[in-house]
Amino acid sequence: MKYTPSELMIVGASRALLGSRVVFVGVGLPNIACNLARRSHSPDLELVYESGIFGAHPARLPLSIGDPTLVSDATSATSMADLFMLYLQGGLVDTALLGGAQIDRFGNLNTTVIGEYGKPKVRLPGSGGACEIASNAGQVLIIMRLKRRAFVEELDFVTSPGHLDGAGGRARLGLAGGGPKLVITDRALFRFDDQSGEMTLTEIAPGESIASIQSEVGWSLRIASDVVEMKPPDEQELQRIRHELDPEGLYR
Amino acid sequence: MKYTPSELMIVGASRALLGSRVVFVGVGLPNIACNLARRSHSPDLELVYESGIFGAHPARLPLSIGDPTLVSDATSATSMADLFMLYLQGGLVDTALLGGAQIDRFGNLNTTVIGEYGKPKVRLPGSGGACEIASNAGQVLIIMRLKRRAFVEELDFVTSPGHLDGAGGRARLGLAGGGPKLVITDRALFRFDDQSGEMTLTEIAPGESIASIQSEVGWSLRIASDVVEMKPPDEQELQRIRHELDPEGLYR
Amino acid sequence: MMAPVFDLTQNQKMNTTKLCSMKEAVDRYVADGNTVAIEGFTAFIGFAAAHEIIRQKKQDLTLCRLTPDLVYDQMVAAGVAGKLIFSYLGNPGVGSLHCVRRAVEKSYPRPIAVEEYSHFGMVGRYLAGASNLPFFPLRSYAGSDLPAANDRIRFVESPYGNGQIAVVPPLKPDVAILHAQRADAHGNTQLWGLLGVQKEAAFAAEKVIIVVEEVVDETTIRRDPNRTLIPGLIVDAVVREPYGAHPSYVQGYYDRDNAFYLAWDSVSRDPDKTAAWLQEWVYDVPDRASYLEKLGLERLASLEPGELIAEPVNYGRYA
Amino acid sequence: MMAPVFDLTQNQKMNTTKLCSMKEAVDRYVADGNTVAIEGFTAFIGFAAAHEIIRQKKQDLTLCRLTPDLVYDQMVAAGVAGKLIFSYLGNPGVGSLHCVRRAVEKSYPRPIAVEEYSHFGMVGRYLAGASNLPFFPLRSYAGSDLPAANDRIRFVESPYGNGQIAVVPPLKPDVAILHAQRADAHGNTQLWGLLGVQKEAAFAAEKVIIVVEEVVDETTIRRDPNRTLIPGLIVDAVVREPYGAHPSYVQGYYDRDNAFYLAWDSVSRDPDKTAAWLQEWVYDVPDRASYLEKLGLERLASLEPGELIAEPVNYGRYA
Repeated sequence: MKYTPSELMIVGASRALLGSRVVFVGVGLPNIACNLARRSHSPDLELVYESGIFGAHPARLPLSIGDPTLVSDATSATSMADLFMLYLQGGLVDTALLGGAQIDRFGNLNTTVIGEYGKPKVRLPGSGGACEIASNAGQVLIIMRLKRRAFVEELDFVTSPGHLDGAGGRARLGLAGGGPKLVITDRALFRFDDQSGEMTLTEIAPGESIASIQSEVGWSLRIASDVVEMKPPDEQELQRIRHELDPEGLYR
Repeated sequence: MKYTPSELMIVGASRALLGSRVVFVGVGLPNIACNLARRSHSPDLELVYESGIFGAHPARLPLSIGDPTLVSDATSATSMADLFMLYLQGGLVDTALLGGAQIDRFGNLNTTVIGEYGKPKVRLPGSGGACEIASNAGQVLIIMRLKRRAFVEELDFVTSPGHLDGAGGRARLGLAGGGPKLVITDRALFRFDDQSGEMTLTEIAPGESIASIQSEVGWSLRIASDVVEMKPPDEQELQRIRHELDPEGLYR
Repeated sequence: MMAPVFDLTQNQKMNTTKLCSMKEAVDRYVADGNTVAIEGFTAFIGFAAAHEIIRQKKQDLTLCRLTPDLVYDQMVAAGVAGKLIFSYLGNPGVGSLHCVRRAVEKSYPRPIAVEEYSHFGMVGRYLAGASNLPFFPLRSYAGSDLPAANDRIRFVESPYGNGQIAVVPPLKPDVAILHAQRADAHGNTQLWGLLGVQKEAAFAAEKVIIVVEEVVDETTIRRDPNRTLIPGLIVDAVVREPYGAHPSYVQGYYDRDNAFYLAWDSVSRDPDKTAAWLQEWVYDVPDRASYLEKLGLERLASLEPGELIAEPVNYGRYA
Repeated sequence: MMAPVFDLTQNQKMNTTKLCSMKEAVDRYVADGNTVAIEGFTAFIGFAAAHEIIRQKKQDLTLCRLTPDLVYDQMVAAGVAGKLIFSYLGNPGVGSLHCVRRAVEKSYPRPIAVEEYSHFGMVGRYLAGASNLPFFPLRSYAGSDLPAANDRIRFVESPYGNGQIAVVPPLKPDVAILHAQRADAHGNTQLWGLLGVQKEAAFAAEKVIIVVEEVVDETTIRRDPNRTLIPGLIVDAVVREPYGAHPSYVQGYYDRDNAFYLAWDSVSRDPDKTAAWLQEWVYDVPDRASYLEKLGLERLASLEPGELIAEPVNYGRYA
């Protein structure tokens, strides 16, 4: 069955959620990925939204992280203070999904600005909850399209800490969470090496080569000894995305 | 009409609440005083209880500060965190009523221990909310029976700050509230002198003399130039106490 | 549950209380140069108040919000703001806030200063402001460039030998404007759904304007005291303004008008279209009732949710 | 609203979940030497759990509570506690806690250590524990002797040049035992009335035992998500124990048994009478159902409040 690059990312993220209990969800692709995981391998996965929701059971595809369908039928709806203090900072979120406009080899993310901070070429949205999510979640899964202008040697601005300057960087600053674990893109999948904290190419999409991936990355890429092919979406996953989760095709 | 020493104190405290908008209430005499004030000169007085109640409308005399009658029909019931942070520390409580086992000339209060802290002769209840109430309320009205063992030269333990070592002491430590304003007893009433921060005898109960009051106070008392007689409870006040607020006579 | 849309008589009957029109509330409590917080996270966003502020041509406001959203995009486009204090500058689920970007990137229609935190940092600022703390501590910012971009984000050493922690300073807006489902005439306010920072912003602000779908009796409020998040004690004005949060939403009353959020993207990309929109939907309508009339009953009806009544609870009578 | 008193079949039907008996919950989750928080400010006090802990003869517990109240007076008299962490040591509205005083003043039946704060300090300790903060700041203690008596109360200089502020360290009990009106079998818990520090203590603790008047379906919980203060996510055991908070109270279910609080004063003044009371009402009854049977239906009926149902709210269906 044919699939789009977005569907490959959604399915990759959904599968990476196997074993997670509580996931901090963003809008868009991450939202579809989390709901797909709930409907396939992880029915007990609890969805947390920074808008103050724990245990969402949305009756429709939420169009924002504050959609009213996330409130109705949720297990709990709290103030944002409680959400950030008790749930996130309290260490109850084991997995978070994040994205960004720029990422570096250690999984640090920029969602603030392209160009100089005081004289921006492009003003991006900023942190939102990303900085504290990246600091406190048990692990972070990053979802981004692979593009040379996004995978850069040096970020214009570090919004959210990944592995900082490499393995051990987070421990030195006392960050509570484990940091980035995976980068899921439309053309390849990367894991972070435990020794160096560096992004490592481990899977490539059908039709890609190590060279085609390297050409979209702004630094000399660390490559696993056993790069394998990304497993494409199966039919059931595609059916669920197309017929249940995003019937209007907003995110494909 | 005859009245008891407790009734004199209740009425004294009630009258002192004239002009207050939000009062932090303790159990017992303070509670009756506040409810008396609401039923006489201050119908809009808002009663705050450290148990998390703002705007109590008790249908019966509450037997504790956590009585369920304080919840039902209240304007708001919050967590204790919100009560202490937003209401008290936030500066919304203009008047608080406190008592103690010992008081000194500057209105510092001991509710912790008689004797040494590590080897107590009498172990008292401790602070409860008193330390932060004394620190943050706009003004503090102290209600205590006049007894030599309570009005002491030096406290065994400072639980709650009054004017500390005299006027200016609170400002030096950055305390937000104004500190003690009045001490209402069953035999006399004291105000705190603005210049020295010292307790000053200003009113005595019918039948008392300056000497009879001094004999119950453990230091050489500051005395106002115009000591007057405490105005006794009027008939309406006594009726309200006896028939509405404390029909069983628990606090008389 | 739904109150009639265009009936404002309830306000007029109770004008010895804090009840007033939006025009009066903004005129009395929002001054040029003020720091203003119109809060509400996706829900409860006070568009009616924002439009009235634009109509009254307030100047040099410092606008605080976690998510400036379309409400501040419109205010920035109208030139009422001199500064933004925020944590996420986007059209949620859609893309950029083009008017804010024009102001930041190109100083159009006027330059705008920015003071930027993360969401948790903004929450902490309101909490510190609301509770008279000199700072609020949070586990964030270590390893981020945000403290370098904003020197009000600092660090303190724990006196228990367990490391450093980031802190943010109190935020105490001059005025907070907060939408909710219901309040009584004294301003005792109940809301449900996404609580956001409504309570914290209210307690942090010097003046509070409450905007509600329904004004109810005090007895209604007092039948569920745990639901009263904002006491009348801190409220200056109560404005009954049904649909006052459109195109955002009010839980149980109306849905988010997602079509509006999508449409704003193309309107706001073009300064001329933006100006025309402001003319047509803000300057040329005297108040929210007229805005709703222009919007049409059909559009409003399309936003009506089904009914889902909360499970009852018994507080008990203790007499 | 009131569930039948002696019917425990509901527990037995749902034992594939977190539901268990009090005996099982205490046996599994309370170990000798643990730091235990049985919270509830005047309301929701977990006497049933305390009595089971006494029956199981746990040792050397560190007991945390703002107000040790009769519940810890009884536990101290029974000799299960080695330390108290608290802020107000009284029989509310009556007088002293005589058993605690005997332990503190005369080391009877065994010496007891005390670690003492104010209410706000205890609240701050739970808040720091619940939110993984190294400390919690509060405006208190300046000018008091409490910091001299307890060196865990410290001061931090604000990095904004606005003075010093007191701080308290996190409190993270090994076990919190919290009573509420209702929960589902997963432990999603709703309470109303005096919220106290129930939520904060639950989030601060490693293990959480929830004790409820009624076990309800998950759908009941999800019809009012704002009322869910404790999520099942942090709950280890759910015990259905009607009247489990007697002689304290549960809002809407039963009143405080003030006669008991008054009577305890004379019982607790005398060590022999105290021992006899513990024998009769704790050791000699196997569980709470037997305690209630012994107490009698008439006594329980006298505590029943009138009905006061909260004003309904509509969350709306958004499908």
